[in-house]
Amino acid sequence: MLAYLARRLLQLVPVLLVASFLVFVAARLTPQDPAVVMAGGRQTSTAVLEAIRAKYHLDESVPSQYLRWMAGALLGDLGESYRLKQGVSAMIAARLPVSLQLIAMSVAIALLAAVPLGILAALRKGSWVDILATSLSLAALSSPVFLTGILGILLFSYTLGWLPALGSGRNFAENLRYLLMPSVALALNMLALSMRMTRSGMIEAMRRPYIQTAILKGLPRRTIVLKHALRNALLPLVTITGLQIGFLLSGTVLVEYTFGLGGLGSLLVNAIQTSDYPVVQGLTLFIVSAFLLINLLVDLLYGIIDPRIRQA
Amino acid sequence: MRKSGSGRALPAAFALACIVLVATLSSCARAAPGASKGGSLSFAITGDIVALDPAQAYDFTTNPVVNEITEGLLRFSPTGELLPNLAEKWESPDPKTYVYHLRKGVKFQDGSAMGADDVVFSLDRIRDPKTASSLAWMYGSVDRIERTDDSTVRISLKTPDAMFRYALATTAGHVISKAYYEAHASNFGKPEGGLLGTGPFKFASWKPGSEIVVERFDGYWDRDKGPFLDRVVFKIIGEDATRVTGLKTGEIDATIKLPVDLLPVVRSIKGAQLVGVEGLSDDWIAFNTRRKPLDDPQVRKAIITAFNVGAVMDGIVKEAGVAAGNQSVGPALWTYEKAAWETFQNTVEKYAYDPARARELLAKSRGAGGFKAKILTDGDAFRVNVAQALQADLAKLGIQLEIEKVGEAELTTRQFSGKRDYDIVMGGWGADFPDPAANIQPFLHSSGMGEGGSDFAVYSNPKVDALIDQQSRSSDDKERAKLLISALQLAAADAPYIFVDHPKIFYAASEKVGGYTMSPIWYWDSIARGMYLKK
Amino acid sequence: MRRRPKAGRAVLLAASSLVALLCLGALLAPAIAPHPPQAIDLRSSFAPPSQDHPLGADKLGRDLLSRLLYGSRSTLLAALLVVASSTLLGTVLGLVSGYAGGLVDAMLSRIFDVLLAFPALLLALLIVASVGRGMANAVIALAVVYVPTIARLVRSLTLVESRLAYVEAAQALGYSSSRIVFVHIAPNVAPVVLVQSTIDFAYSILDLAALSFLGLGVQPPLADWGAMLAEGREYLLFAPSLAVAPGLAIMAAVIAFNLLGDGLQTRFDPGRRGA
Amino acid sequence: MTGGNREGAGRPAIFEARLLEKTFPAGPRDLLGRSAGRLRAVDWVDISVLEAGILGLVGESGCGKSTLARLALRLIERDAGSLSFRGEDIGALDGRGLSRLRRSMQIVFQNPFASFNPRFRVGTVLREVLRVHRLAPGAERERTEGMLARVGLSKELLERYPGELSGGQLQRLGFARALLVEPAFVVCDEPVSALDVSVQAQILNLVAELRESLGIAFLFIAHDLRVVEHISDRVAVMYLGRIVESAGSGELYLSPLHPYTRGLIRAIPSPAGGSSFLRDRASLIRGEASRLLEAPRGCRFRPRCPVAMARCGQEEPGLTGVGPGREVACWLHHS
Amino acid sequence: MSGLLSLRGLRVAFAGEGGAAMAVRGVDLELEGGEGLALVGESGSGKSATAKAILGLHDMSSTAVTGSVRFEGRELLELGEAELRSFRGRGASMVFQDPGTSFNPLLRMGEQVAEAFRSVAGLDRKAAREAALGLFSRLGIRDPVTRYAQYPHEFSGGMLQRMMILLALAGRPRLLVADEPTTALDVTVQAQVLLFLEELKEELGMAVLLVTHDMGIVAETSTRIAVMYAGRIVETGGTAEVLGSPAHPYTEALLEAMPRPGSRGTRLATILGLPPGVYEADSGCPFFPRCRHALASCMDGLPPSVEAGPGRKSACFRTHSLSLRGIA
Repeated sequence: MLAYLARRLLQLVPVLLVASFLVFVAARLTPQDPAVVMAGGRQTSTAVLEAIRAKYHLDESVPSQYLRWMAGALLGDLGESYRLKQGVSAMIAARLPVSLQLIAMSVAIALLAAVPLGILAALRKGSWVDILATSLSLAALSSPVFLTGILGILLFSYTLGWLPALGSGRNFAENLRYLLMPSVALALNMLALSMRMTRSGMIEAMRRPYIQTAILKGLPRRTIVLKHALRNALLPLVTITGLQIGFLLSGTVLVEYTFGLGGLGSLLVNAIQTSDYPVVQGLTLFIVSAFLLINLLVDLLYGIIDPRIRQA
Repeated sequence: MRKSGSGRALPAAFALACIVLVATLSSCARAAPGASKGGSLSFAITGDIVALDPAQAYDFTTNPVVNEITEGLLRFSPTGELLPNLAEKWESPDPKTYVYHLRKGVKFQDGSAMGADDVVFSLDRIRDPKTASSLAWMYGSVDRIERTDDSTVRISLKTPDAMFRYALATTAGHVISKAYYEAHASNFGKPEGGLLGTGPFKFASWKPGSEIVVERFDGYWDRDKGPFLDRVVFKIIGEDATRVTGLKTGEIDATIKLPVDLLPVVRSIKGAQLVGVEGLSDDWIAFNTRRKPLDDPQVRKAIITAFNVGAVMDGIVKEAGVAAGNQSVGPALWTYEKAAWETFQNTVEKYAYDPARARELLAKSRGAGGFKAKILTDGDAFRVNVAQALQADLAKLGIQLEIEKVGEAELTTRQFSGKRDYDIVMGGWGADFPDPAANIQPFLHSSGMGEGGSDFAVYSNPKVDALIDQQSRSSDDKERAKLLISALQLAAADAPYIFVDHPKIFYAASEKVGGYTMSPIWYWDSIARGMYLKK
Repeated sequence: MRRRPKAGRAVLLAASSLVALLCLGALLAPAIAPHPPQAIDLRSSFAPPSQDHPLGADKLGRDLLSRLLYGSRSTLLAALLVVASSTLLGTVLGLVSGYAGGLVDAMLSRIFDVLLAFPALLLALLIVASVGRGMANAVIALAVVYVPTIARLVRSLTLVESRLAYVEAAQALGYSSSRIVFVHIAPNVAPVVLVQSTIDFAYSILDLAALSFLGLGVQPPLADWGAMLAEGREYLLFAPSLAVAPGLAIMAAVIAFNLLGDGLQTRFDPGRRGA
Repeated sequence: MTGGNREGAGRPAIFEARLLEKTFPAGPRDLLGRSAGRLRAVDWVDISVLEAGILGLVGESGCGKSTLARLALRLIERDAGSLSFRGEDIGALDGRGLSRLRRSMQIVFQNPFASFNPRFRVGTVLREVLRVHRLAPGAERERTEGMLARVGLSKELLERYPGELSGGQLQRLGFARALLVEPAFVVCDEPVSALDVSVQAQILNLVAELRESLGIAFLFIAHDLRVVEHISDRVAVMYLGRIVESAGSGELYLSPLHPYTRGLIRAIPSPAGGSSFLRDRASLIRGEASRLLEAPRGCRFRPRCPVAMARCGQEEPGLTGVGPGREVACWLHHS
Repeated sequence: MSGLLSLRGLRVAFAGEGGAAMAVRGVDLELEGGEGLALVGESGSGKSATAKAILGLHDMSSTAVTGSVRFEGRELLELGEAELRSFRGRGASMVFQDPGTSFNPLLRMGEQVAEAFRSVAGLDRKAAREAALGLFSRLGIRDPVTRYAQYPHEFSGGMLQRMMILLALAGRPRLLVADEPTTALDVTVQAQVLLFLEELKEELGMAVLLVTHDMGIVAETSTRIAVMYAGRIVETGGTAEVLGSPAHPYTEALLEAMPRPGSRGTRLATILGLPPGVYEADSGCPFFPRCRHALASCMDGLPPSVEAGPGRKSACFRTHSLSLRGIA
């Protein structure tokens, strides 16, 4: 297991290196001149522009800038934001909690709703419960995050005044209320997909011979469903969860923007819109690393659930 | 100053008149009945601040925050006159020398006393290219800043500069504690390092992307004027609808910069107050006068004449601005020689909407028979809408106008890059100082053609350049007005720009907020100093 | 007892009709739209629904219904371009990678690994930010983003097919590799690819809308639904239909294609019917 | 056709494999993802098939029979050893040579349902063979119809899709497709194991008939000794990658030498009730074969062998001739 | 005659694409306590569906099971879920074809075995563990404690099938239904498993209904045989008698198609054509189109099952007029 983990981690290195290079080059392809953007726009003198370029090493060649950046990145220093003049690492650290809590709540909402619903729909295949759950999941799967977000604000905050429209709370408990609407908006897609996955996995699992063995043992239906079928049904769900978290990471971009949350997503949008390369680069590298690690964790989790994989 | 519709830079605007729209209640007097000391107020800003640093405070989100913490040597009156602040008085013995006498007993928020060393350090720091301050240009003509004694600072200029006097009332004139800066050299202005000044509120916390909190400074020197609130929380909310919703639900007590179409919504919120002030900004469209066929003034005039600005005012701008009459200097900026400016405004050729004349003009121009061109803009809804209106009008003339919508940063880069890679560009601009020249020199002087310059039309007319240079060296406002008007008259014949309107800026608050009157120059000054919450 | 298959056919029928309706709307837009989509009429700014403007008008007084109809053209066309190009490229790369194996497979797989290390929308965002905004670039970006997913899928299907006896038989009969890959294997992975690309169609509508929402999509005065939604969002509190109508249109289109994907899946993969 | 001695003494070999070896990576992987172990699927195998002869190859699942079939056709490449067809070294053939070889050697697979591209009509599949090899230009239709008749199928099937046919029909089609290029040697990889007994009989009859009328040689692989015995001239028994015994078909069945062969025969349930293992429990082979990652020390059958000796744990016995046309790899029979 | 199990007119139909797929079309079968009966047929003949119907294992949402299944006089088709649960494992139990999929791949083997003891035999957790470990030992598994914590894929197929058999017998059922229990196994392992089953049968005295397609296995294990064709039983009788002199043409054809010692070099008899499809309605004798003894009159309705000798029945119109070949 340890060797497996080490091997998987080792495999990430070239992927991350190439990805970091792509990100770096992509950021440099943009038509914006960071020095001009930083100067804020006004009869800026060439001297000031030159000073800005020197300060941020923009006058060096791209490869040397890349090496400088990577060297820093390895030590945890992702450079300094052009626009906000802060260390990118510190900015990420400061905004991470919001995004983490948002994603965690979304995952929790999605899975807590999806799994029971999926089981129910599978066990009552063809019933009105199934049809309703399947139809709702289709609608949820097809609703853009940003639409649900603004409709939520319009309905629950502006019209009904039930939920806060924006921002985050001062502590975890308060955040539960503040982040409810954003996380639901964010969770819908994952919920729908997970529900479908659970449902089809459950239907598939219930057809397996070992379920007949379990029936033969005279086990109560509850045990058959929860102990024997569910675990097998969850395997495909686990597989897509890594991918789903990728969707969530993308989704935070839209949700945080809509709900005025100071997380990584809104940071990224702002950075892209203002050509703040160091933030775009650093944050993308961070998200990619996080995404790869999450996928690795998901794979490990898969191994924990499925002994066949663990020992292969 | 570059003005952006979506929230980054300031529309610098100065008004003699402040048009006040009051939805329900607006309290101008301080310490009104029912006022109470203390409380926490949440104020929505549209984006995160750049830094807790006056050297970087040059936009609508950073300034309101920084202005609570640090202050300038001078401040502007609501009508644009210079008033004493940290400097008790000042004089200019000759056009190249300014002497400032500092107020005594002013303390920084850590209790240390403010002195001339702090002032010299603060101003020099902004001037230093290494600081890369967006405001450094304000000190472009400064030669030396020196301490004469512990309470006197003397500034010498290389050449006379008619507009230098205003700089010290802006964030470029804000004073920070030298000792504090040196103790926090590595993280000054960042969330960990913070900022220390003499202002009514002291920095408490900054959760990047979410909120910045400032708390009352009890040792504030001007104790009568404030501060009254315990705490101000600046919440960062990019989405306009979210902000207005917050105002309705009570999560937001006050905010600025509301889009025109949401104004009726704000008015419909029970107990909300809404104030709009006429800024001295311009929404402008610049022709690249080096690009064919736009290099022909006849073509430009044809376009202006074909453009139904009146319809744009009625349908798009609505109450959020006043018609510019195709001039960059609006009445609010006639801070001297008002009569002369008024006469000029009434007589100058404006190329008013006249489709028939437009067709004639075009037929006689190098663009006869129509052509294709591109207009560059960012995603700001107002600009996109205006561009589409222009597009529709020009289509009738046989000119195919393509809209190139780019990101805000790209628009900035291309506006200010030396390459001038556009046919027509649309943007916003606001004067930094209460002086007509602030909206003339940047647009028309050929020195702005290069990198970092703001001559968006790539307009070069030696006569215009000479007139502008001449007024800059003069300290006689009457003469300056004459020179500037002459320059504008010459330029009007070349029609390098369309000036659409002078936009307004709106402040909205819940009814319980009192103690603030929005002035046209609000962004160089503290908002929360006098604010209180009614019981 | 015959409920499931019938339900499957009903799903397919419903989905196809919905898709057909959408395409019809897009094709016939010039004939059925009450106004030209870009006709500005500032007097009708925010006009409520009326005889003249069945769904009302936007800020510039343009007819919402007409813009929706025309918007479906750019929305569907862009999604079609994304899906067509990514599917074509992804399928070819996946087939080659899966059948050739060895170094070719290893190299292509590593490239896919890198691209898949980015959350999809994030990569698209990054690409558009670097090559510039606009519909063409958004389409290219999303196509790039979708290629590795399809290629991976096709690769794994190809691996499965390659081990089937009919492929071995073709090898034993001395058929060329390209014949085996493109004549024999390709048609057998096609149904799964078709299902996937239908679902990708739904996703690309959403992703294009997201890019447009962030202002990176089509250029005015053209509007796809995403751009209309982004524009309408500013007027949400007093003219919600300007945002909600394109939003619902997006949803309807996405539902239609998702449903079509489900229906096709059931049809091509009877073993998993009902699942 | 008589059941007499058709072991074909004097007939030349059409196909020979010598010291054939194939391993696959298996077992735990190291940091770089390389597998430490190698599964020895085919381990120094010698076989030869005589002209117009049928060599039966029998063995339990995982013993390497199918790998051997694919090695013979060069559908996968061997690690070591030599292959020859009518004396020509086919191990070294290039693409062109291989293409020529594939008109002489063909294969029929185990699963008839996977043997045909489900997207193509039967006629298309068959005509494609002719077209690719430029056989019978212009007369493709006649040729395919003729071939269908030969394998006992109606020409109406040409317009059908494989999915519409039964397993037996498909397996006949498999033969038809293989025979279109007029091969001299056909490898049958468990062609009847997926079929019901009534259909199995049809295929066995077909193979016998094809050998008889066309003189085609077969390598007939199966796990069912009764089937192999019925169809083959000679039988080779494979155990964990190695041939452990080979002999004339009847001879092997009557007097098996290797303990594995003996156990295999004893384990066959007999409908005639003759040699019931239930009455002779002692002769049963115990345990199950487990895949070999490393070359074993001693005989690979030793763990299950009822008569293992000390020597069996030390050295692995090689295949040794013990009589005319008989070879066995067991220390019991080494003199 | 106090039969253990009695099937009467059993029909099983699945919801299929073309409507109801009739897998079992009226099966009558008797089984005595302690008896070994083999149910033989080719794929698709309905033998497995019949076996599953006895244990009530069909998915009732997509399957219709009608007729009568009486076990010790109780009608099983009328049992409720709870009653069925207590019947399974104690009254009758079942072993499936593929031991590799009969166990839950994600649960430890020991736990799965112990679970059966807890549920069927009513043991507590500790006793169930002991019982499971005992079962491991009985199977000759070395180091049972370690193996207890292993997963199904770490066991060989033969071992799994033997475990499955023991597990099925945990509640001492009177009937064990074994559905092709050795088809997925190698022939040497098959012999071991069949032997194991035989020993248990002797030890416990239960009846075994063995479903298989292999006449050899039938001969080795069962005293009685029932031959199925197209959803019906066409012939029943003592194994030796039926194999020695079949009464139904289908049985005869089946036997003649088998390669056997001495058949080398001869043509095997074949059965031409295909059995009727599951959607096809009955018209005449279902074996009629493939039967080499068929007469035109065989098309007149379904042949009834008639006495064909002592303890023998055959569903052929010509039962008494034919003399068929068997294998000695």
